[in-house]
Amino acid sequence: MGAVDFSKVRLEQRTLAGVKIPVAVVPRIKKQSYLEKILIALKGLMKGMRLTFGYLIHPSRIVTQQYPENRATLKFPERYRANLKLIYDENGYHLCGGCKMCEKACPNASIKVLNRKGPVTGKLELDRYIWRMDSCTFCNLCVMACPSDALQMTHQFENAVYDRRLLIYNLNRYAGPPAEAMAKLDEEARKQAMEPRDVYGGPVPLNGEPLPNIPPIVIAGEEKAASETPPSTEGPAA
Amino acid sequence: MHESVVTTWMMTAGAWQAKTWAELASDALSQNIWLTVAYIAGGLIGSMTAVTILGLALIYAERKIAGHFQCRLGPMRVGPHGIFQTLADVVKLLMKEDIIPDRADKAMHLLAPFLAMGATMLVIAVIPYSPLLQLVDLNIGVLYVTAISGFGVMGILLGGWSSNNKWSLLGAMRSGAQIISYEVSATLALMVVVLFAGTLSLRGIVESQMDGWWIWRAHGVGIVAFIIYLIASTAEINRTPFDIPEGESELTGGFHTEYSGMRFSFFFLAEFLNMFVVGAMAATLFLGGWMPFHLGGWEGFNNVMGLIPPIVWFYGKVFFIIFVIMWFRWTFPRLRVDQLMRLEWKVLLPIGFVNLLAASVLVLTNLYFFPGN
Amino acid sequence: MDSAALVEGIIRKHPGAQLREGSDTPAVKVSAEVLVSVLESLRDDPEFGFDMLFDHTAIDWMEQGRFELIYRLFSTEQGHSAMVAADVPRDNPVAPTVSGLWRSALGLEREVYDLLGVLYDGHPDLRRVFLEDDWKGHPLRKDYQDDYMLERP
Amino acid sequence: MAVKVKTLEELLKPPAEAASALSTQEYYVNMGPQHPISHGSLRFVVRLDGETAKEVMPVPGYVHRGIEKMCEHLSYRQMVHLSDRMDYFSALMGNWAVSKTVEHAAGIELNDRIEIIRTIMAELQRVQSHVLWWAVLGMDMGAATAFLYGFREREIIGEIFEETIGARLTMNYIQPGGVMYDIQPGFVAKVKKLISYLRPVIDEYDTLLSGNVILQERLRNVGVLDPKLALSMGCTGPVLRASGVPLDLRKVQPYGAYAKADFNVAVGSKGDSWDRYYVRVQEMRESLRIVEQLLDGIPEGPHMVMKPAVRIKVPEGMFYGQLETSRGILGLTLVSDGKGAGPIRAHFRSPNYNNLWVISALAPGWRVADTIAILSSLDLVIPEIDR
Repeated sequence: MGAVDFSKVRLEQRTLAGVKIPVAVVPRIKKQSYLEKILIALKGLMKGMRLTFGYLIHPSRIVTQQYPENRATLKFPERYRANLKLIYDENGYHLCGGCKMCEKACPNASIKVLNRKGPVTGKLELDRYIWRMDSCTFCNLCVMACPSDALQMTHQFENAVYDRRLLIYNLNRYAGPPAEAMAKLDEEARKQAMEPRDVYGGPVPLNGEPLPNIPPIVIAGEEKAASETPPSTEGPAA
Repeated sequence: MHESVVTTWMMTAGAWQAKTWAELASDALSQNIWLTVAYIAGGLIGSMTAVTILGLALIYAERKIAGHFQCRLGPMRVGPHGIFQTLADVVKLLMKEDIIPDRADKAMHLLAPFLAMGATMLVIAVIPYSPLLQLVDLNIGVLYVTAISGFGVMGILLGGWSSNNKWSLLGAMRSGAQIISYEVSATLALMVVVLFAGTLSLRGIVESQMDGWWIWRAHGVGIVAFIIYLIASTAEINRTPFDIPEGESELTGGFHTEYSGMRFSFFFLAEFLNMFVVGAMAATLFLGGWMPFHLGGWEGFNNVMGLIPPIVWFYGKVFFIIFVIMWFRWTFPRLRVDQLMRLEWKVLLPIGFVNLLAASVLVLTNLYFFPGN
Repeated sequence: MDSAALVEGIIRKHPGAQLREGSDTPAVKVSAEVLVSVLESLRDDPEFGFDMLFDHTAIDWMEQGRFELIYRLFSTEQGHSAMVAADVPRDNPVAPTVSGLWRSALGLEREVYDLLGVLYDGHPDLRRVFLEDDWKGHPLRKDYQDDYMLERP
Repeated sequence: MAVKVKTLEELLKPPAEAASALSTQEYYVNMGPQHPISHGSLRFVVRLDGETAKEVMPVPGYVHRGIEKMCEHLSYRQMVHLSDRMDYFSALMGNWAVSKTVEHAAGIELNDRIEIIRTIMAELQRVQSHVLWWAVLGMDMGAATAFLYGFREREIIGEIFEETIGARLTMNYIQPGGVMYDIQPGFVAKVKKLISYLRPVIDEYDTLLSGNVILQERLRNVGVLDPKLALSMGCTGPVLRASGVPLDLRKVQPYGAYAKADFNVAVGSKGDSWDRYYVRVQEMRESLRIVEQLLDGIPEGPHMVMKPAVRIKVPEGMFYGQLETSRGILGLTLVSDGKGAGPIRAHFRSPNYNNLWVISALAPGWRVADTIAILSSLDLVIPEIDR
C-alpha cells in the first residue's frame, strides 16, 4: 500500500469533439493521516533504496561502454549513417556519372559535383566530388536520389579535426569516367582517362581561406564571390 | 591516525584502560611546554594529512558508488579503475584560475572556504578513533561538536553573501535556515544518548557502550534517535535530498556558484569531511565507536570480534553511515525549501521531543538493557 | 458540422465574410475591421463554439501588397475547425489584436510581429519573441535581406 | 507609428525601494539561457520576492534558426530533414507531420504497410521521448539516478531505430510517399522483446520516482492548470490532457493506423504537475499497447509508393496537416504557388510554443523550486519553440 495505487487507472468514456474517447484517468495521491503518512513515506523511500541497491550489487547490469578502448568490438547496424563515400567497384572505378542529382537533393548544399570534359571520351565526366562534411546533416537524401547507386553512407564517424576547413572532402579518388564507361575503353585508354584526385583537392569553404599546402581551385563563375568574402573560419555559413 | 599494527594489537589485548595520547599530552604539559607544542603541531599536521587522504578517498568512493548505483562504471581512466582520478582533479583544481567576481566582498570571499573547512577540522580533533587515538578528549565533547559544526554554516553564508550573485545569496540563505532548523533535531537526538551515558565526553560515551550499543540498548528509543540524527545531519551537511543550498537544477550551484579552483575544492572537501564527521558522531554515539560487536553470552563469537582492531571497527561503522548517506543521495529527489522546514518543525522535532521524554523516563526508571554498567 | 455547412453558416451569420478560395480546410475571409467581432461571435456562438485559437500566422503576398492573416480555430465541443483570413496592407500592416478572446494569441501575435512585422493594435505586450529587440527588419517578409543570408546555389 | 512596440528593457522596471525596514525588496533573476533547467537555451526573467516567484517572463529565441524561412527555399522532400531539428525528441513525428501534409497536398495515397510502420515507429518514439522527459524531470528534481536510468532505456529504443533507420536522433525516416527504409527482418521480434523489457522498467520508474514521497510532495497541487485556461492558451498534448480534456488527435481525427489499435487516452483529473507527470507515464504504457497490437498485422507491400527522386507536385493553394507528437499537436500550413519544387510559405504550429506561455500563468506565487517543477512537467523542447 503506497500513497498512490499505480495499478488503479480509472477507465471511462468521454466525448470530445463529437468522438467517444476511452480515457484512462491517472491515479491521484491519497489523503492520509499524520502517522500513516510518515509510515507510507518511509516505506516508499525504502522501496526506492532497495531498487538502487539492487543495481549497485549487480555489476552485470552496467550498460556503459568504454568507448575509445572498445573500438575493435564496436558494432554498427548495416544502415548506420555516417561519412559519405563513393562506391568503387572491384577494379577501383567509381560509378558516378556526374548527373548532379545528389547536389540538387542536398538540403544544405553540402555537395558540389564538378564535371569536366573527358580527355579520352570527350564526354562530361566527374572531375571532383566535393562533400562538405561540416554542413552535412546525414539525411541520406543524396544516397536515395542517386540514379546509379554510386553513393553510400559509411560507418566512419570519427571526424574530429583542428581546422574546420579539413572537413571538406574530395570524395573521388580519380577524375574520370565511371565504371560503366570504363568498360568500353581498352587498358591504355583507361589509364589515360584517369587523373588521380586527393582527399583535400576541392575548392575552399564558401568563405574560408585556402588550406595550407593545397592550392585553391576556383570554380568557373565563382571567382568573384570567392574573392569578395572575407577570410574567416567563423563565418555565418556555420 | 594510522597507528602501527603493533600498537593496535597491544590495545586489543586488553589495553583499553591505557592512557590515550591526549592524556599523555596533558601529563607532558605539566613537565615541558615544548612537548605540548610539538604535540599540537604534530596533531595539526597529522589531521591535515589525514583529512586530505580521507577527502580524496571519500570523493573517489562517492563517484564509484554513484556510478554503480546508476548502471555506470564511474571513473575508469586515471589509474586502475580510476583510483587516481580524484588526485588528477585536485591537480586540475589547484591549477585553475581563482576567479573573484567583480564587486564581490573580497576579504569575505577569500575567507569563506577556509571557515567551512576549518570548522570541520576542529571537530576532527575530538573524535575518538580508537582507545589510544584521540587528539583531545574534552569533557564536553558532544556540546563542542554540535557547536563547532554549527559554525560551518558561517562559511557557506559568507561565501554566498560575498559572491555578489543572487543565486549564491539564495543558496546561502537557504542553507542558513536549514542548518539552524535541523541542528535542533540533531542535538535532541544526541541528547538521548547523553542521557543514557550520563556524560558529554565522547570517550566516556564510547566506554559506556561496552555491553551494547545505544542504538538497541534502549527499547527503541535509541533507534528512533539514530534515524532522526541521520536525517537531521544529512540535512545539516547539505546532502541530497536536502541539498537545496546547492540545488543544482534551481540555483546553478547555490552558494559556491562563483567559486572556482582551490577555493571551490575547499567547499567540496568540506562537504565530504562533514559527511565523515556525521558518520563518526553517529558511530560514536549510537554504534559504539571503536567497540567491537559483542553478543551477551557468546564468548567465542565475542573473542573473534575482539580480534578485529578497534580502528577497523570505527572506520567500518563510519563508512557504513557514509554509504547510507550516499545511498540517500543517489536515490532521492530534492525537497522544496518549505517542505524542508515542514519536515523539521512538524515531523522530526515533535518526534524528537517525545523520544527525549521517553528516554528520560527510561533512564530514571533504569528500564534499559544492562543499566548497571 | 461538415466544411461546406460550416462556411455557409459563418457567411450566413456574418454577411461581410466570404469564402476564402484555395484552402483545403473550411475558410472564410473577412475584413480586418470586423475581424475581432467575427471571431468573438465564432467563439461565443454555441453553434460554432470555437474555444481554441489553434494557430495564427500571416502570409506575405508581396506582389499583391498585402499580408494575409490566418486564424485557425478549433472547437473541442463540436470537433470542427475553420480558418479565418483577413488582409492588412503591406505598407501599413496594422491589425486588431484578438488576445482578448484567446490567450494563445498573446504569444502567436508576438511571433507574427517578430517575423513578419504585422503590428497588433491593443496587444498588451507587443515585443519581439525570437529576435533581439533591436533587430532590423522582419525575416519572413519576402523582401528581407541581410548580410549573412546565404543564397542557395 | 500608432502601435507601441515594447522592448524587454522597458518591462524590467527597477525594483521600488523597500517601503519600510521590514518590507522586502523584489529582484530579477535570469534563469537561462545557460541554466540547468533551460534544457537547451531558453531564458526566463523571473521577478522574485525572497523565494517566491512573482512573475515569470519566458524569453525564447536563443536557438532560432529560421526554419520557416529555410523551408521557403527547400523542396518538399528537403523540408523533412528540418523537422528533425525542431522537436528532436520526437523527430519521427515531425517527419510525419511534414510528410502527411505534403501527401495530403499532393494527393499521394499510401498503403497499409507504410501507415503501420509509421505508427509503430512514432509510438516507439513517443515512449523514447517520454522516457527522456521522465529522466530529465528526475534530474530537475535532484534525483540524478533517475536521469541515468531514463537514458539507459532511451538508448535501448535508440538501438532499434538505429537498426532500421540508421540514425538515433535526427532520423529523416518518414518521407513523403513512404518511409526511407523497409523494416529489417528481425524488427518485429526485437520490438516484442523491447516491449516485454520496457513494461517492468516503467513499473520500476514508479518505484523509484512516482512512489517517492518527496516527488509526490513536489508535484501534487503545484501549478494547477484550469482546463478553460488551457484551451484558451492553446495547450495541447499531455499538458491539456492532464487538465482533463481528452484532446488527442489519434482518437479525434485518427490518422496512420491508430484507428486499428485499441488504446486509452490518459487524462488527469486536476491539472497539477502530478497529473502532467503521471499522464505521460501512463502514455508510455498505452503506446506500448498500440505497438504490440500493430506489430503482428504488418501487411506486405512496398515501403515507398513513389520513387525517392521524383519531384513532388503540389497544386496551388493552402494546405494544412496536423498530428499528435509527444508534446501536443504539431500542425503545418503549406502555401504553394503550384510552380516551384517547394512551398512559398511554411508555418509550423508548434505545440511547445503554446505550452511555453503557460509558465507565466502558472508559476507566479510559487517558489523557485516549484517553477522548476512546473517547467519540467510542461516538457518543453526549446528548438521547437524557436524553430
